[in-house]
Parts: sequence; C-alpha cells; structure tokens
Amino acid sequence: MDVNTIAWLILLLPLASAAVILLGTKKSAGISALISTGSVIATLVLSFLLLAQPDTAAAKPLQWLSLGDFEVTIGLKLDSLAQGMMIIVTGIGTLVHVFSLGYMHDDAGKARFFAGLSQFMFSMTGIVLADNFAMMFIFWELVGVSSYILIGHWYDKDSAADAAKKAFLVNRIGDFGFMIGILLVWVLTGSIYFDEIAKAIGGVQNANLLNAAVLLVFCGAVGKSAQLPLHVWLPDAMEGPTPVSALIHAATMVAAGVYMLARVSFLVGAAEMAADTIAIIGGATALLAALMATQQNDIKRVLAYSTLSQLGYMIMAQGLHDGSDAGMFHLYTHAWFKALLFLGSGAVIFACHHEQDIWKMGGLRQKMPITFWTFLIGTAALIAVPGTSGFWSKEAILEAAWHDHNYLVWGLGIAVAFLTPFYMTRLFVVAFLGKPRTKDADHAHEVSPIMWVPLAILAVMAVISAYITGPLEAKGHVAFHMSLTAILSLAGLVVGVLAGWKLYAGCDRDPVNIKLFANKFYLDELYLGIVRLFQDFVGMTFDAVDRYLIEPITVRLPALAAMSSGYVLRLLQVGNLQAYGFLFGLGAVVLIWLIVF
Amino acid sequence: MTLVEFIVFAPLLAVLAILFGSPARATAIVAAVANLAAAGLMTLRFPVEVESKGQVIFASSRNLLASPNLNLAFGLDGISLVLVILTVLVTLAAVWASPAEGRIKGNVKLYYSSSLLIASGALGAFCATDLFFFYAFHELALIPTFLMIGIFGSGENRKRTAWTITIFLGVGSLILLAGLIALLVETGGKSFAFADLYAVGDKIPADAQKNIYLILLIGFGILVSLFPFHSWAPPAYAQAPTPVAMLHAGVLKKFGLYGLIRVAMPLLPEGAAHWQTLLLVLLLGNILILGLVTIAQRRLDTLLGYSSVMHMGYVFLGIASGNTIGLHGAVLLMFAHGISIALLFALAGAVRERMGTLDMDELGGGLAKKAPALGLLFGFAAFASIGLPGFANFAAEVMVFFGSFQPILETKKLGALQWAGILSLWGVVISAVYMLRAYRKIFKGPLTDKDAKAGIADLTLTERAPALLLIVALMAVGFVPGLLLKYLTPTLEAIAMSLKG
Amino acid sequence: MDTGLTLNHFLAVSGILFAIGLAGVLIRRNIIVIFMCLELMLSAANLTLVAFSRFNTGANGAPDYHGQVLLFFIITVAAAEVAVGLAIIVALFRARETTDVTQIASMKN
Amino acid sequence: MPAYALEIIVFSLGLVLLLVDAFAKLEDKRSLAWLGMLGLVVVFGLLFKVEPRAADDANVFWRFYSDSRMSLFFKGIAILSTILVLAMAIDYRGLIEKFTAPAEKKAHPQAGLGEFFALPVFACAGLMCMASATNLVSIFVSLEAVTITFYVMVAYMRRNVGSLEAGVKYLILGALSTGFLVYGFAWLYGITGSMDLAEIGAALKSGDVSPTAALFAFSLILVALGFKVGAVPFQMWIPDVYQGAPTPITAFLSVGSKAAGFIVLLRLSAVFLGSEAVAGQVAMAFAVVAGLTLIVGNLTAIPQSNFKRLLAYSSIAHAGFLLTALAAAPRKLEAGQLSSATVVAFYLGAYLLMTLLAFLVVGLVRVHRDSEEIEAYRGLGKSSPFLALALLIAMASLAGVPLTAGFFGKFFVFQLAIQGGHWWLVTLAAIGAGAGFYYYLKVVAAMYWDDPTGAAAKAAAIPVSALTRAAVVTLIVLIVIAGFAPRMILGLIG
Repeated sequence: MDVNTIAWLILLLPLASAAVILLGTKKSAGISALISTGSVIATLVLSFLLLAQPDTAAAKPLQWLSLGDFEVTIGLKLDSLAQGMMIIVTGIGTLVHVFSLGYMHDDAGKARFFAGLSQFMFSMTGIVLADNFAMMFIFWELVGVSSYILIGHWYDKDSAADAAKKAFLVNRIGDFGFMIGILLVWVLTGSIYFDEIAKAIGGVQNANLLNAAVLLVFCGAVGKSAQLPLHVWLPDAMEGPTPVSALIHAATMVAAGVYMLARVSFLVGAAEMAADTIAIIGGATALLAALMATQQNDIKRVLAYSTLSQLGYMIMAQGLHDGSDAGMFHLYTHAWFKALLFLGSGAVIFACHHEQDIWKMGGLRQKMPITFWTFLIGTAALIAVPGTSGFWSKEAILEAAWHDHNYLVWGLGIAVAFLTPFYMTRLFVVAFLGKPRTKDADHAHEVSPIMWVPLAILAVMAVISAYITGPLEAKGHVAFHMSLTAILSLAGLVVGVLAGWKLYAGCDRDPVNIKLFANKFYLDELYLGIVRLFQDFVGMTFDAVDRYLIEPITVRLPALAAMSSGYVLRLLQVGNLQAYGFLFGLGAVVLIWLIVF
Repeated sequence: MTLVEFIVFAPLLAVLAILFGSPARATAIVAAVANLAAAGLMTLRFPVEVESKGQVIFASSRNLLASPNLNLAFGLDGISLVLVILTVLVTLAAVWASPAEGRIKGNVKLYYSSSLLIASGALGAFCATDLFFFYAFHELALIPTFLMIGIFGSGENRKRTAWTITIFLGVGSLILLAGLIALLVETGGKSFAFADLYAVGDKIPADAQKNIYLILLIGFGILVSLFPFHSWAPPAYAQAPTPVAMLHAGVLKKFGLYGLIRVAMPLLPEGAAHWQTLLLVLLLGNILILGLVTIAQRRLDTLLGYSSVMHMGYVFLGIASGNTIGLHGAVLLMFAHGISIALLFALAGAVRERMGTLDMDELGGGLAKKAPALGLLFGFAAFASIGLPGFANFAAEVMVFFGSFQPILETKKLGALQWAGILSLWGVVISAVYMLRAYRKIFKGPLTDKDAKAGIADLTLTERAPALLLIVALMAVGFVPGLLLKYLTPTLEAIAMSLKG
Repeated sequence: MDTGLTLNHFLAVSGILFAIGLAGVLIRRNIIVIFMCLELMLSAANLTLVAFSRFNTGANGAPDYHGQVLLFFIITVAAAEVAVGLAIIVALFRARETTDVTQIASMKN
Repeated sequence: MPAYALEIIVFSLGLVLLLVDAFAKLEDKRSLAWLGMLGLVVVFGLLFKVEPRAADDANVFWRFYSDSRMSLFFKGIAILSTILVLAMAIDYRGLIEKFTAPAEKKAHPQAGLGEFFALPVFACAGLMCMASATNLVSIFVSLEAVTITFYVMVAYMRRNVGSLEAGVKYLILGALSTGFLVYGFAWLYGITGSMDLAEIGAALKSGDVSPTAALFAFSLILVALGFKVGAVPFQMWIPDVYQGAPTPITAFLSVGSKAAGFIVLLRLSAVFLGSEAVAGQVAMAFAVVAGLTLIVGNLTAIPQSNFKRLLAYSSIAHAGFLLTALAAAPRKLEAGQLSSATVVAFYLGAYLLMTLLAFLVVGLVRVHRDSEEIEAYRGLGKSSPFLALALLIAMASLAGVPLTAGFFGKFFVFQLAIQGGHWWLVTLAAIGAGAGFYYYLKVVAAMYWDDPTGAAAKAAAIPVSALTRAAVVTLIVLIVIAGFAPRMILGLIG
C-alpha cells in the first residue's frame, strides 16, 4: 500500500464505521460493536505501517475550500510526531474498544456508544494528521462533539446531560480564542499551513500581535487540555462511561492541546512572553489540580484531577525553552499509564456495581488480583517510581524547566512531585487495601478476560513505553543525571508515599478535611455565578430592553402614533354641514392666502 | 419558456390548479418536486466560468414597456443559483412537512397555496434581472404570510403578530422602494434592467451613493431583521405555522441580503464603504445583544426566532468585509442558515404537534427517550446551526471570519472590521449556549410526566423525509463547499472588484 | 358715456358680494338661506364676468362676448341646480322635519 | 366618426332610456339597465374607431373640444365605470325599490327605479364631455351637468335618511365649490381675455398678466377642483356622501367623478405650470395639498369600522397620491420619463379596476347581509370564497401590493416625487402607504381570520349572478395583468 492509501484509510475508516452504524446496523448492537472495533484494529495496523514512512511524508491533500489565494485543504502531515501520536491514539483506542466490548456489553445504547467511539477516532486522527490550522480546527470541533456525545451517553441522567453540555461549552470558549489566534497567525504570516508558517515566522515584525496570536492559539489548548481557568469541565466529564474517560479524557483528546502546541512549537518559540505565560499556566494547573485531587472521594475524579495535573506538566513543558519534546514524551508515557488507571478503575467500578466512592470500596486486592496488580503498576508509573515510564518523562520536563532557568515553573513542578505520590497512595490504599467497607465491594470479583487483557497490555506499556519511543525517539529518551531536580523529585516520591500510607492505611473515613481543596477552590461556584450573571441576568436585561424598549420604539410607538392621529383626525369630521362649510371656507381662505402671498 | 421562468411560475400555476379544485397537497408536492428537478437541471447546465460582471445564465426577457425599459426578465448569476437551490429545497421540505389535508383545521387550499406563493415570490425575486420585478416578487409573500399567521398561527397573540410582521415589512419595503427608485433616478431612470444599471452604475456621485445606500441599508435591513429593526421577526417565526416559518426564516429573509450584495454594493461602492462602521455596529447588535436575548428565551419557538435573527449578523459581517472570501462566506451562510433554520422549525413543529407546547419548562425533558429519531435529527439541526464542521454553516462562518481579517493581510493593523470579527466570534459561544441548553432541556435528562408522555410517537417516515433532505443538503455542502462555491466565484469576484474601486 | 366707473369698482363690488355670499353660507343655519347665499356667490361671479366682458374690449371697441356666454350658462345651470336642490331639501324636510343644518349630522367621524 | 359623436350617442341613449321608461310600461325595469349597458358597450367599442380630427375640419366643436388620446382614455374610464355601475345597480335594485317605491299599495314596486338606470348614462355623457373640454365654458357646463346629475343620484333613496343627508351635504358643498369655480373662471377669463385654455396658457406665459391675479384665479379654481377630487381641506363631504349614497353611486362618484375632476385639474394646472412666473407657487400649493391629503386620508381611514366609509377615506388617500404626482410634475420631460399626466391617467385607470371590484362586493354584501360594517365581512372567506378572493385582490391592489395594478400607480408616483426631490412628500406617501396596509388588510383579516358572528354566522353563501361573476373575473384578470404589464393601460394613454 502506498502512503496515500494508508493515510487516508487511517482517517476515513473510523468515519465509515460511524456512518455504517448510524445508517445501517444501529439496530443490532453486537454487529455495530464489532464493526467499530474492527475499524480501530485496522487503523492500528495501518499506523504501524505508517511508521515506515520518512519524517517528511505527506499524503495527497483534498481540497476543501478554494477561493483564489485562499485555500483550505484536508492535507495529511505524516511526520514522526504524527506517526508517534497515531500509535498512541490507535493503540489505546484499540485496547479501549476491546475493553468496552465487555464493559458496555449490556448497555441499551451500545450501538450508539460504538458509533460515538468511531466518530471520536476519526476526529482525533484528523487533529493528529492535520497539516494546517483550519483543518485542525475542523477536527478540533469534531472531537468536541464526540466528547459531548460520549460524556452524555447516558443522557437520561441529569448529571451526564449537564456534564456533556458543560464540556462542549467550556471547549467552545477555548475555541473562541483558538479561532482568533488562527486568524491572527494567518494575518501575520499569510498562511494557515504549518510548514509555511514555520518559514514565515522569522519575518514577523509585530511582536505584540504575535504574542497575542500565540496566546490565543493557546486558548484552544486551554480548553481542550483543560488548563486553568477552563479546567472545570474535565472532572465532570467523568459522567461518561469509564472507557470513554480512559480514551478521551485521559489519554488522547485532552492531550490534543499539548499535541497542537508541539505541532506549532516554532510559533511558541517565537513568542517569548506567550511562552512564559503558557509555562506558568501549565505549572499552576498542575499544582492546583494536584491539591484538589488530594480531597476527592470518587475514584474517577481523583484520576481526573491527576490527569489535569499531568496535563499541566505537559503544557508547562510546551512553554519552556526546548521543553516541547519533553512534554510530548510525557504525553506519550502518560497516555498508557493513565489509560491503564482509568480502565482499572472501570474494572473496579464494574465489579462494584457502578460504585465510584473509594470509601465504599476497600479490600479489592483479594477480590480482583489482576486489576490490583495492574493498577499498582499504573500508579507506580504515575507517581514516577524510578524505572517506570512516568519517571523518565517527568524528569525530562523538570530538567527542562531547570535548564530554562525558569525557577518559578520549576518550583511548581517540584511541588506537584510531592503531591502526586501522596494522593495516589491515598487512592490506592483506600480502594484496594484494608477490608471491604460495603456489600458491593465485598461481592466484587475479577472481571472477564476481555477486560483484563487490555489492562495487562497497558500495564506492560506503562513500564516499558519509555524505552520504546519509536518514532518519538527524538522527543525523549531514557537518560538519568544526578541533579537537584532528581533528588528533589525522588524525595517527593518517598515523602508522598509515606505520608499517604501513614495517614490513610486502615482508615474508614477521611482523616483530613480541607474544604478548599475538596470544593475545588470554589471555582465551579464562581463560574456558575458568572454564567448565571450572563445567562440569566444580562440575558434577561437585554431581553427586557428588547421587549420594553426596542420593540415599543420600533413597533408600538409608530403604530400608536398613526392610530391616535387617525382618531384625532376623524374627530374633525364632525358630520355637521355648517362645520363642513366653515372648514371649507377656512381652508379656502388659508389656501388663497398661501398661494397668492 | 426557459427553465428559470418555469421555476418561478410553476408554483403559481400550482396555486391556480389548487384554486380550481386540484388536490392541494399532491399538487403542491408535485410543483415542489418539479422545481427541485428543474433546479437540479439548471445546476448541471450552469457554466462555472462566467466572465463579466452582471452576466446571467438562462436569461429570458419579455418586454413590457419600452420607455422606461421594463422587462419581465429572469436569469441566474451564481448568487441567484445558490439561492434558487436553497429555495427549492426548503419549499419541498416545507410543503412536505405541512400537515396532511385532514389535519388542517380550515381552508386547505389556502394553506398550501400560501406556501407556494411565498416560494414563487422568493424565486421570482432571486431570479429577476429587472429591478422592478426583483422588488415586486418579494412582496408576493406579504399577504399569504399575513393570512397564514392570522389563521393557522399558534398562540394567543397571533393576530397581533400577523399585523406586526405585515405592517413592519410593508413599511420596510416602502423604504426600500424609495431607495431603489432613488437609485433608478440616479442611473437615469430609463431602464430597470440590471445590466443597464450596472452599465451606468459607476457614475453615481459619491454624495448620492451615501444617501441611497443608507436608505437601502435600512430598507433591506428591515427585511433581514437587522438590529434594531428586528422586533417583527422572532414572534412572527415563533407563531407562524411550520411551512411559513420555514420559508420565511429560511428563504425569504435572504432577499434583503441578496439585494445588498446584488444591487446595493456593486452600484454604490462608496456608499457601502461610507456606512461600513454603522453596519458593523448594528450587526454586533444582532450577534451580541440579540444573542444574549436568545439565551433568555424560555420557549423553543421564540428561541429559534431570535437565533435566526442573531445569525443574520454573520451574513452582514461577510457583507461588510466586502472581499471575495467574506462575500463567499456571506452567500454560503445564507444558504446554510436557510436550510438549517428551516430544518429546526420543521422539527420544532413536530415537537409542538406532539406536546402541544414549546415552552421548555413545560416540555420537561427526556423526549429523546420517547422519540429517538426526532431527538437525533434535532441534534443534527442544532449542531448545524451552531456551526459544527461537516455542515455548511461551519464552512460559511469560517469564510466570514477569514474575510473579516483578509483586508489587513498587508497592514497587519487591527481595524474596526477585525474587532467586529473578534466580537462576533463570541457569538459562536453564545449560540452554542442557547442551542445546547434547549436540546438539553427538551430531549435530554430523565423523562418527566411519564404518563402524559406515554402516547408520544416518534417521527413518521413522512416527517423524517423532509428533515433528511435538508440534512443531506447541509452535509453535502459542508463536506464539499466547492459544490456551491464554484458557481459563486465569478460573480462575487466581480462585485469585490467593484468595491475596491 | 363715461360714468367714471372703472373695472376695479366692479371687481370690488363683486368681490364683496362673493364674500357676503360665502359668509352667509358659513354662518346661517337655515338651509334655504344657505342655498340663497350660494346663488349670491354665483351672482358675484356673474358680475365679475360681465365686468371683464365689458372692459376687455376687442380691436373694434366691442365687448368680448365670451364672458357673457359663460354668464348665460351659469344662470341656466343655477336654475337647474335650484330645481334639484330644492327638491332634495323638500324631501329631507319631509323626512327630518327640520331645515337647520346643524341637525343634519347622523353620519360623522 | 369624430370623437364628439360619442357624447351625442350616449346622451341620446340616456334620452331613449327615459322615454322607454316613461312609455313602454316595462314589467321588469332591469331591461333598462341591460339596454343601457349594451349601448355603452357599443360606444366603448366605437371609442377605438374614432377618427382623429382632420386638419381641415373646421367644425365648431373643435373650439372647445379635444380628441387627444388622453381625452379618449378618460372617456373610456367614464364609459367603463358607467357600465359597471349599471351592473351593480341591477344587483342593488332591491334596496332602491325599498326606499323609492310609492306609498300607494297598487303602485308598481319598480315605479321609482327607471331613472336610476337612466341617470348614470347622462352622467356618463357629462363625464365624457369633461374629458374633452378645453374651454372654460365647456368645462363648466359639462362639470355641472355631471354634478347636478350626481345630486339627484346621491339622494335617490328618498325615504332613506342617510341618502338624503348625503344628498344635502353634497348639494350645499358642491354648490359652494361651484361658486368658487365660476368666480375663479371669471377672474381667469378677465386677466387673460380668453375662455380657451390654449390661449389662456399663451397669455400667462407671455408675462403680460399680473402673477398675483393669476395666482388668485388659480387658488379659487384649486379650491373648487380640490373639492371635486377630494383634496384636503375640501374633503369633508366625501366620507358622509360615500356612506350615505346608494353603493353603485358611491362607486360611480369615486371613480367617474374623481377621474373627470382630475382631467380638468390636469388641463388647468398645465396652463399655470407653463408660466414661469407662477409655476413655483402652483407646484408648492399642490405639494401642500397633496401632503395634507395623504396624511388625513390615510390616517383617518385607520379607525374606520364602516367599510364604505373606509373606502371613502381610501379615496381621499388616493387623491393624495395623485396630487403628489401633480406636485412633482417635471418641468422638462426627458426621454424615457413618464409625464405627470400619464402617471395620473394610469393611476386612475388602475384605480377604476380595483375600486369597482371592491364596490361590486360591497354592494352584494350590503344587499345580502344588510350591512356595510366590516363586522359583516367576518367569515366571508368561508361562506363566499369567490367574493372574498375578489375583495382580497381588490384590497391588495388598493394597498399597492406589487404585481397588482395598484402597485404600478404608486410606483410611478414615487418615482416622480423622488425625481423631483420631494423627499418630504415621499416620506408622507410612505407613511400613508404603510397605514394603507393596515386598513385595507383589516377587511381581509375580517374575511379570513375571524369566524362570523350574529346573523352572518347562519347566513348562506351570497348568490352571485352570472353578470356580476363575469364582471368580477374580468376585473381580477385585468388587475393582475396590469400588475405585470402596465402597457395594457399605458398603451391606451399614448
């Protein structure tokens, strides 16, 4: 197969699968699930084929819009960055699909679910392979819809329907900035194609506008990768089925912002001020999310905040000088172990009859040994136990911050390194160790192979992925230097784990109670207030203005004026002949006077 | 008889047939299908390379008056073609989505004739190449709309609403008429033919251009519900019977925009430049102020009405930018918005028929459980209208925004147009807020009042067909915008050239 | 025969006559009187016509008879008008038993 | 055949009708109307056979008579409206009988009906003379012939108080305006020394005439003719007279009488507008009167609840549009431009079609629903769809909805006004036309929106005779055709 066929098949197979399910096999869920899973396996195979391509590879573009000089094509950029990302997306995608075959086995909306997954795969592939901003934006939006559909899969639950809506809207706010950013970049460089922008970026004179443009482009990433201040949607997105959380809200889609920044790292590099801002926002997100994670009780929410925190790392790296590669490296490793953790939590939830509160679990070590061990490996990778993949990539980021002399950001990163082991230990200890605290936990048993096999594969990847970076080799590799950073992060690991163990081993309820963290710094409440202000107060005000000012002025007042003058004028018509004669005479005299004089 | 004449007069002939006793629904559908076929044929035979400004295809002309030169003249340029396609699609869907004859309480003939008259008026206005008939055909819809809202409208205020829309649009048309006549007078007043107007159009003095353009902007603006002349639209769309709402919001409203692009801008480029800032301010009123007003709506029908008004702001933005990209975006958005709003009104009609109300609080929610197909199609429509990629609306909006930034490719200094573009972009967020909120409130969430909703049935096949027709059209153009853009380019490039001066 | 009367004298008299007639129409309430005042206005016009006819002499010094022709038509028409008018007034009097114009106002506004 | 033969024929026709009525002892006097219509149809046909005046024809008629295309066009209006009025009169005869039948029991119930069919024919002859009159004397005589006939016709229902009241009001105010007219004519004759319009025009143009005196004469004439056409402030009679008069006569008044008034106004104003010294003042006067008429006519129509009265105000409103055309008369006509006279003539032609169509329906509803209130039209769309459709089209055309004859009229008027730069008149006209949408559609709304109330709820469909049906269909078709192709009317004007 030539590169064109491979690339286009990768992109279009999932679309075809979604279309077939929607139009044809909707009624038979089993077939739909198989079609969807088949398509993702095929794309995984094709993605491996793609690895053989050189870094400069590209597929023949399709024209989408063409107006003279202004042209938007659907072109596929197949450089190593894209190749590597495709492996992540299709690899984890495949495992999640397989896992879902078990997890969603009895769901009423199974066909719809798999159609949604296929649509997501299509959209995500589009982002990865995009060779220009417009195309990226198209798939950016499509990914948002896929996420909307999948979060709201159980749409008859209020919380799920609300979470879906919230996710989409918060992303839209980010996209608002993203689009302006794209427009500004276009104005500055005259192109929307990454290659051409890279060439033209050196000639850009207007530094302020460039900074603004980059920051606005970054807004897209803030939305999609759930950075401060638009992070609020991601924890809520856990209302979706757990495989979705694993695939979309942990491994791939939320990483799209990071990927996009890596894709345009030359832009970020050219805008100093913007880059600093990006790094700080990333660092702040990492820290705040980690703090919030320490006080969550829902197993998926803990993981969600940890995802936020890790995404903060990756974003932070994108803002650092020469940090982009480290960020991508972390994205790569994180995808595996976070997918593992989510699917693991999914297995737990499945086994506990959809119980998500860690305080109602406990003692799962004996009940679900495979899940326990894989989850342990995942946790180890996340808290960066030396030797696991997570260790290498996190070190790379912290080192990059150090070398950039960006000590503020570095400090934030180190602080997170202390917190991560703490809250993960808390989660692990409470959920898996000790004794079952509820009947559901007591009755839990190991999941079927279709679910644990993916866990096992992911567990392997969680350890070794750092050593087989493949196409991403240039982005990161295993290398250890003794340095202040390394010492501190190892200290963080030890301190965090010990503190977590000390505090939580054998507890039946949370001994620590920090309302500020538990309530996520009250940011949701703040936003709700702002939304209320706009949606209800400003909207109502304008509605009132429209109803009681504009409408009367443009409609009722003229009508009233015409009507009332009609009523006044008809009074002149008194019906009395003498009055008529008088008016006639008066009119005649006035007219004669007017004309003659 | 050319195809264009056929397409304009076929609905009128159908009206006559209905008047003389032909079965109303069948006749109307036959006419609409025939029109669709004719439009398809025209599209196939439409040459993509049109050379000069104002050149029209399938031209026909019947002289009605020698002096001044008045002709019943029709022909298509790229813009007309796109709008004709829009019209025939929406007409077919509207007629199809009309209730079956037995379910109409009242004069069935009137019901179907009105839809056909509105369609014919829109087609005539889009196809006319004579200023007089351009104007005259548009007014064909006035009385049918008045009757339809008054007789078959929903809600207690329907009579007041019918009056408001009729008088408002009547006065708007008069203002427009004054502007058009002033334009005619400035060009010598000897001929109504577009070609003749274009030929002498460049010589209008700058002062006259400014004055006339302002009158035309207000006149056309009223017809398009440009802020603050929009008050007629939302209640009218909300209360009109489904086919009228579809045709009016989907098709007829595009007349004003078409007029600005086809008549006002090429003939009065200096006027257009002079009033650009005013237009920008007003269109921001449409997008931001009315967008927020839309959010505050509690009923689906008024919400759709306001959203339709709001979206006009983007078309105006494309028009205000005045360059090729922006104009393409504007025309494509006219098409896309027309289809998507018609679709939304059709589906809202289906909801109303089932639930007896469109008040979102009364509707409760969870309707998707009872009527999954309705929920799915509404979802498509909602996402189309908020500009999701894959639908024509997205392509159009993207072009509008690129168009608003195109003028500073050289200078790289943000001006009024660009700021307007940036602020308008916020409208994309606003429209997502209200559409998703409505979708969420009506279709998602747990099913309330289970007993009351027990008898709710999903869409029948007859009801699905028009919706699918429109969705397919939206997606086809959304995936391959070039399908329509190629016809537009020669015409719009000429207009953009004349605007540059 | 020079009486010293100029055109202006005649015009002034006819103008006053016209004004009196008009004032009568406007002020009086009795419909018969009003009708008579209308005839007075016609007479004023007639006087004007005759005066102009007399003073617009042609080349041979003869009056311009066009004016007098119109005069006769006016007299004739006035007669017809009175005939019809009185008939209507009589019919109205039968129906309403009044000649006061202010009483005739069943249709108004 | 020279043009003046037509008047002679029509006048003779009227005499024949009277004589037949007097001596033939007809059992059913409808045949009189049929005879009259037949005769007028023939005359209408002859209108197209008129031979233009030969160059060497020295017939005395030509000294006060014009056979221009414009004159013939207005004759056509007169004849057509008379034919339709007679057709209406046939439908309306029941009411006439009711209010005119002699008190004696044995008397023939139609004893008072004969003249009702004959008088319109006389009026028609007068209107035709007016269309051709080019001399102050002939203008005066034909005008009065028409006016006096109308006095009789308006007050025809002599046992009906409304009809009598209308007759008296028309009589007194009409006579008042006659006074102004002749006084004005006297002055005009006096200062120019001629009765012939062409000579008067030449005299005014020469500049030998005192402008003040000329303006005085003009203002007197404007008062009088303003009365005839219903210009504000001389419009007071119109609502009352229209409401009180028998419906066919109202129609006749609003079409025939108005048209004749306008041709005289056109002829006379042309004389004054030709003179540099007074043209400015004259145009100004027209503009003021036009503006007032537009506002008063249109706005006062809004609150009306009686349909005939509404049509009366509409008639005033249309006079406003017509006067606007006069006020905006271009001083110099460029190629491709329509003159004021052409526009006025076209407008009146279109006005004839739509107004008569409206009155046809009004008459029928009056006879069968016994009311002229708009209330009575509720539910007409259901009970009598044919009549409702006819009235809908008439109203649309009167309101000036495009693709009807009425729109072209307004269009040309707007064009003249904008060409002349009379923007404030344009504004007033637009306000007026906007109000027009309301009050015309009010009737449409009653017919289609509302369910009938009271007696009308049970009433059966209104029977429509074949003649009326034919007339209605013809008028509808003509309105629509003229709405597409104004040449149908403009071609007749020349």
